[in-house]
Amino acid sequence: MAENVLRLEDVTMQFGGVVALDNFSMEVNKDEIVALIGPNGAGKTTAFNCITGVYEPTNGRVSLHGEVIVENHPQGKMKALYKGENDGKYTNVVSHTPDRITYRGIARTFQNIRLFKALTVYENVLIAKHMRARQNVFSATFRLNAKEERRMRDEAMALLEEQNLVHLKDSIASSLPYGLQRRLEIARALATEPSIILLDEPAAGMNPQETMELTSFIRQIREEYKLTVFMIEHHMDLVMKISDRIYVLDFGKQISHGTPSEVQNDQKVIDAYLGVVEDAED
Amino acid sequence: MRKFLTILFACMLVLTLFAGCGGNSGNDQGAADDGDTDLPIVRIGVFEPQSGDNGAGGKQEILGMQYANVVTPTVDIAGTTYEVVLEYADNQSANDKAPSAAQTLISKGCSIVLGSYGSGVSIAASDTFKDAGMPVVGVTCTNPAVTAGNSHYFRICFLDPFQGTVLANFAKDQFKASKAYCLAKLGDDYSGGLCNFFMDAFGEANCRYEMFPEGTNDYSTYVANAKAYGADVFFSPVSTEAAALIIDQVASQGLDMPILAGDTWDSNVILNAAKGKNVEIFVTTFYQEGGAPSFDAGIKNWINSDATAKANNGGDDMIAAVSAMGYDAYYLALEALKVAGSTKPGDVLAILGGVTYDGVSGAIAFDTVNGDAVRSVAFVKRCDTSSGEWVFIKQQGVN
Amino acid sequence: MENKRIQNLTSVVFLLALFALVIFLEQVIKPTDTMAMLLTVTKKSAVYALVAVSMNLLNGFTGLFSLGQAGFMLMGAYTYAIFTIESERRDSVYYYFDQVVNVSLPETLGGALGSVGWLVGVLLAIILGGLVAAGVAYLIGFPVLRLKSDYLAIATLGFAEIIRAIFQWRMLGPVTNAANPLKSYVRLSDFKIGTGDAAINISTFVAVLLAVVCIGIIVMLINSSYGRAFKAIREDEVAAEAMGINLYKHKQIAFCISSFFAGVGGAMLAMFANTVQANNFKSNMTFEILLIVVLGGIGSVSGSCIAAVFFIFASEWWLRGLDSGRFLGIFAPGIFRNGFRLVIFSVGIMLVILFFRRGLMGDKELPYYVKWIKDKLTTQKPKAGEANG
Amino acid sequence: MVLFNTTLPYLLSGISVGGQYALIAIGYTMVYGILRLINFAHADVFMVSALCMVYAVTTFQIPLYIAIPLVVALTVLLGFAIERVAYRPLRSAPRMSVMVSAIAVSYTLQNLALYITGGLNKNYPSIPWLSDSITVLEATTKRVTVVTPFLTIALVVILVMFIQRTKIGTAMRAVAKDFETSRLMGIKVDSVISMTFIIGSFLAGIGSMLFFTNYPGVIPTAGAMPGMKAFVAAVFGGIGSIPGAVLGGFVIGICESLIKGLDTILVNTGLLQSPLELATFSDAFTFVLLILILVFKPTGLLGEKIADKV
Repeated sequence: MAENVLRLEDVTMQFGGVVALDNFSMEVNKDEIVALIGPNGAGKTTAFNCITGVYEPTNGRVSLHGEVIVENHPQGKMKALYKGENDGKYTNVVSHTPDRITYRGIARTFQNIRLFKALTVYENVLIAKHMRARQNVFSATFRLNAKEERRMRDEAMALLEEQNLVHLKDSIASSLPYGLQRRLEIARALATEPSIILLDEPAAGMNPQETMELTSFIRQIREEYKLTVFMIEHHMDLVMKISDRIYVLDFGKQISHGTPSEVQNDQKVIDAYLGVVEDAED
Repeated sequence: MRKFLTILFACMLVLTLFAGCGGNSGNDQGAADDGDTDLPIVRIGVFEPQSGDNGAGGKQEILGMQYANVVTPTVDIAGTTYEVVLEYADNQSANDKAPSAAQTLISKGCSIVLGSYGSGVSIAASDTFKDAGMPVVGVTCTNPAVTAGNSHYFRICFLDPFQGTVLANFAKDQFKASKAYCLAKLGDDYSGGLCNFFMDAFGEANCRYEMFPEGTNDYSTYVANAKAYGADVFFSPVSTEAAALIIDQVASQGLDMPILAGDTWDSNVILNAAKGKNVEIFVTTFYQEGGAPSFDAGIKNWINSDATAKANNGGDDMIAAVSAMGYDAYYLALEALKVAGSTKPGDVLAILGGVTYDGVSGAIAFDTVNGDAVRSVAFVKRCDTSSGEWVFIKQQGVN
Repeated sequence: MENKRIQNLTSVVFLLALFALVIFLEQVIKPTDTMAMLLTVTKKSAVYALVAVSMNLLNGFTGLFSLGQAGFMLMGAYTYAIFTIESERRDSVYYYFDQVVNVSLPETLGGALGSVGWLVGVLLAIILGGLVAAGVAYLIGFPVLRLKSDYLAIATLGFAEIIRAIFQWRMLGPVTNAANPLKSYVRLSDFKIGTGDAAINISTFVAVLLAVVCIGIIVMLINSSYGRAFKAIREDEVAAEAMGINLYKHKQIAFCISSFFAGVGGAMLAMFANTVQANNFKSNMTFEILLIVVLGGIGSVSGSCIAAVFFIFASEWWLRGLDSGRFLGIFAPGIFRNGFRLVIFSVGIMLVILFFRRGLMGDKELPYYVKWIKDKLTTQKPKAGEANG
Repeated sequence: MVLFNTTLPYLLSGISVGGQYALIAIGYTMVYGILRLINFAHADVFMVSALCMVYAVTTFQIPLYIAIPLVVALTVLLGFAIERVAYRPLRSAPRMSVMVSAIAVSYTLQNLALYITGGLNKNYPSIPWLSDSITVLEATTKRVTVVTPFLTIALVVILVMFIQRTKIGTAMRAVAKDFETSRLMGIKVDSVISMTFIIGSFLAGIGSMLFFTNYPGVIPTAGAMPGMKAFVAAVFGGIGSIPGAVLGGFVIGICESLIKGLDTILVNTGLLQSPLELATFSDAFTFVLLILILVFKPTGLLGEKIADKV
């Protein structure tokens, strides 16, 4: 059994009376590429947000390398409103701001690319290095630890080189073509030195050629950076090609799980995607 | 485009710098480029607020100087007849703007400076004048701190401790008052200081002191406080803007006690506000209208003939005490120039302490300690609300 | 890397030239000269430049819309003044109260160490002013920094008003002298080398030097890793957080540092204005500074400095003629009467904002434009070169 | 009973002041609701309106029954013009630029008023009936003090009905909810915004009349403080919500008035030996309230929650 990197247990996210993610459990093992798929509004990004600390789940637990990073149970007003299961199973409250979770080794990208638009490509990557720099405001301002600053710059440069972005180093991020912006966002996430990377629809808006490149790119970062990859994706070609395992969500609930071929042949998945019941739009 | 404009701005910066020094340096020669005659020029600086909290009062003070300048536009200094030019610098009633306003006057080559209306700006600008060796005559800045501990700042008005005591005595003598309600403006050293001195003389235990913040419109709560305290007099030596509102609200709430105030209230703004209302207002002041009939008639004539002057006086020809003070200050400055026999600020400063002048507000002489005016009485006036005029009540001293 | 070194070297040379010019002018110009105005407005510009840059650090670089500047300046000014008032004149300053603070840092240290001690005392008082402002900012930060954009703006504006009211409270009179002015403390004009008539006046130089040093520190901060983190927060808070930047901590740092320098600016303003009175630190002061920041360009340090110089020079010097009847040789007392200067000035600002909406410099710095002019120069007519003087 | 008797005059004066704030606050809340802009110039529109009245009646000798509608019309025109000149060109500019533009407009109006009036206090003409003194509950006051709260509430009811029932009102609500989508739906966003400014300025015109009848001194900065408080009232009540603005206005007015009288109340009821001069904090307390509400209920008392989407 491979080492377990990320584990979700009974994670439920409820906004008022709406259950966006319902009792979702899953795990991602070391060096795996795991995909999370499902129709629009199925709760995929909500799951990401629960993991990365953007949302505090209503109930459930998230652990990283066996250590609990998020845990919650219905409290206050939610107690009466709670519609999910496993109420009472979790009693601790553990929560971290997104930056703490990034610090622990979860990096992410966003569905609708969130670069630091007005800054240069180089600065974008350099900013991600800030978190692990061993300096305080005072020493940083007065350059008391020039070695540290140089190390950050060198590492950022190295990363740009690896991602073939060096020639664009001084370009403004928002001026890059779409595909390169995606790549920069991933490079930036890598700069936080994560153990697992969460990619939110990395292929969205890409043409087949770019998607092809992305496929090899994702494989490549897994190899080169010894990373575990967990991604949300709509492009079935891509998903089926590179995923080791796939989780399928619909209306916040997990409806299927398994290897690409297992999922592909699951009737529930086919129903959900073909919209036999009804279309879920957000 | 932006870049182009940036360069344009940079050019302007450089150009204006040179234009500024080139243009003004011509004035230094004393060439009569801005006078009406070919006479050499002597400049008197007018350091007064023309905007901000004390803008209205400052303008009325300037009126006196302008009128005096109209009456006596020249002065003989050491055998030469000079044309007198008033140079203005608006200190905006703000302490942080005062030093540069003061520097403007110094740079314009003034021989002596008059002002200001309020004490705060005078204190703030004092050191700028001091560094340049410029003699300054305070007109209505009544705070002791203006002249204390320096040798270049003089003044022709009485001081807050004097005025506060006078008012306290008046309250006790006239109304047999045992309790007083004092209302000052927060952050205003004039009203705050005067209230303090009033309370010192009246007995702090028998006073309720409150302050309203700037921009207050509703004074009804303060009136209610005064009533609830059971005060016999309502002491509120605040600026005229606030005064107008206070009078209105006192009248509509039916406050049964006289209102006392200091020299700032000796203004037509108060008369206009109080006219036809059921209020009793008493003020102490430097000058009694009717005390110098020819001055009264002359300045009224001038104000009526000059639209700008009339506007600055609030639209009518009622003479404010500060205008009379401005008038006297101007003549005092001329007297000093004559005695000095020179237009150099340093020469004027050397003799200023000994200069005396018999003005419309009384005889003016400086004491030797701080250069404050020697004044022993103040005039007390009452507002006649039916005719909208001041009525002289008595002269009141400290004893 | 080489480029950077040249740039740094140019800046240093430029600054040294500036200092030399200031010292030179200060010796040449006598207080009664026409050009003495230049020194006065230069001093005030130095103060405003520093305060504007400190506001830009927050509004322009961190994206926190704060309007508390006047309040922090007030605290700096008061702290500085209280700790430098000459002990023998304390009684005349605290006329109505029994003062509780009886320490004059420059005097105490000056007594022990001579003029060096005096200087250290003054510096300590200035830094103390900054620290008090930063300390209060730290406390205010807890509730306020969680607010977004406009709400943050009005909350900080509100705090500045609250601070002003507290300093004017008569119950605190023994410390703050309530609403009455503080004076008789160490002022800019006390900075002289030598005594008597032979003394060399260095007051303008001191003001400029202080401002340059402080702005220099802010620039170093902006160019450091923390500065980049601030910019990240400005660009996208969610993404910044995902990059491991603790929003609250970094906002707090920016807020405190900005307030520190606002406090130092306040102390300098006190040194310039000779008196300190809470009444002068109204929201209008904050708005003036905000206008400077926007005119100069949000996110441009050199823009703020240049705009501050323009703002102060124009409002306090060049346009004065508009108030007193004569401007650029035109004599029209009917129109050019008092108040006209402010009208023209505000209309001018209005026009700049409408037609020049990213400000003078956008978010670029001076070297960018110098380079741009150089490029133009090599390719086009050489005339534009004069603009650089 | 002592408490009630001493407190009553302050409550009454608070309600009156609150009514004035409420009328100005509506202008702020409507503009903010739609443009997300703190219209700093609103308070100065209020002041200019009062100045127009002064000049119309005293300088031009226009009879009151013509002057009143004329001044209201001028006020509306001014509000409309400000939006056209200073805000519309900046619609796509960053928020801070627009806000600074608003500050600059405010600055310009104040300086213009200073230039024209010379900074002197202008006495507001007294409007018969409204200016008369009357006695309520043994307290003497002007009739306008009593009329204001009722008039405010009446105007607000009409306004709310206008927004709920009419087509343009519906358009306003739509624009406030989602600017871009409304545009796509074919709503003429610009004219809706103009309409907002017209209504806001109209209310400012009426408010100015009531306010300055009560406090008849007009100076160039006369609008600044009431404007600031009215804005705080708008935020307090929940920005964008008209009933909220009114509620906020009354709360701020009453609190302010009570703080001013707090010393007297406390001393008279024996809770305090000597006064603490708490009146110093009457303005500051307004901001304390503001900060408290922003921290504990950032959307204000009656405001709607706006979610942040990641």
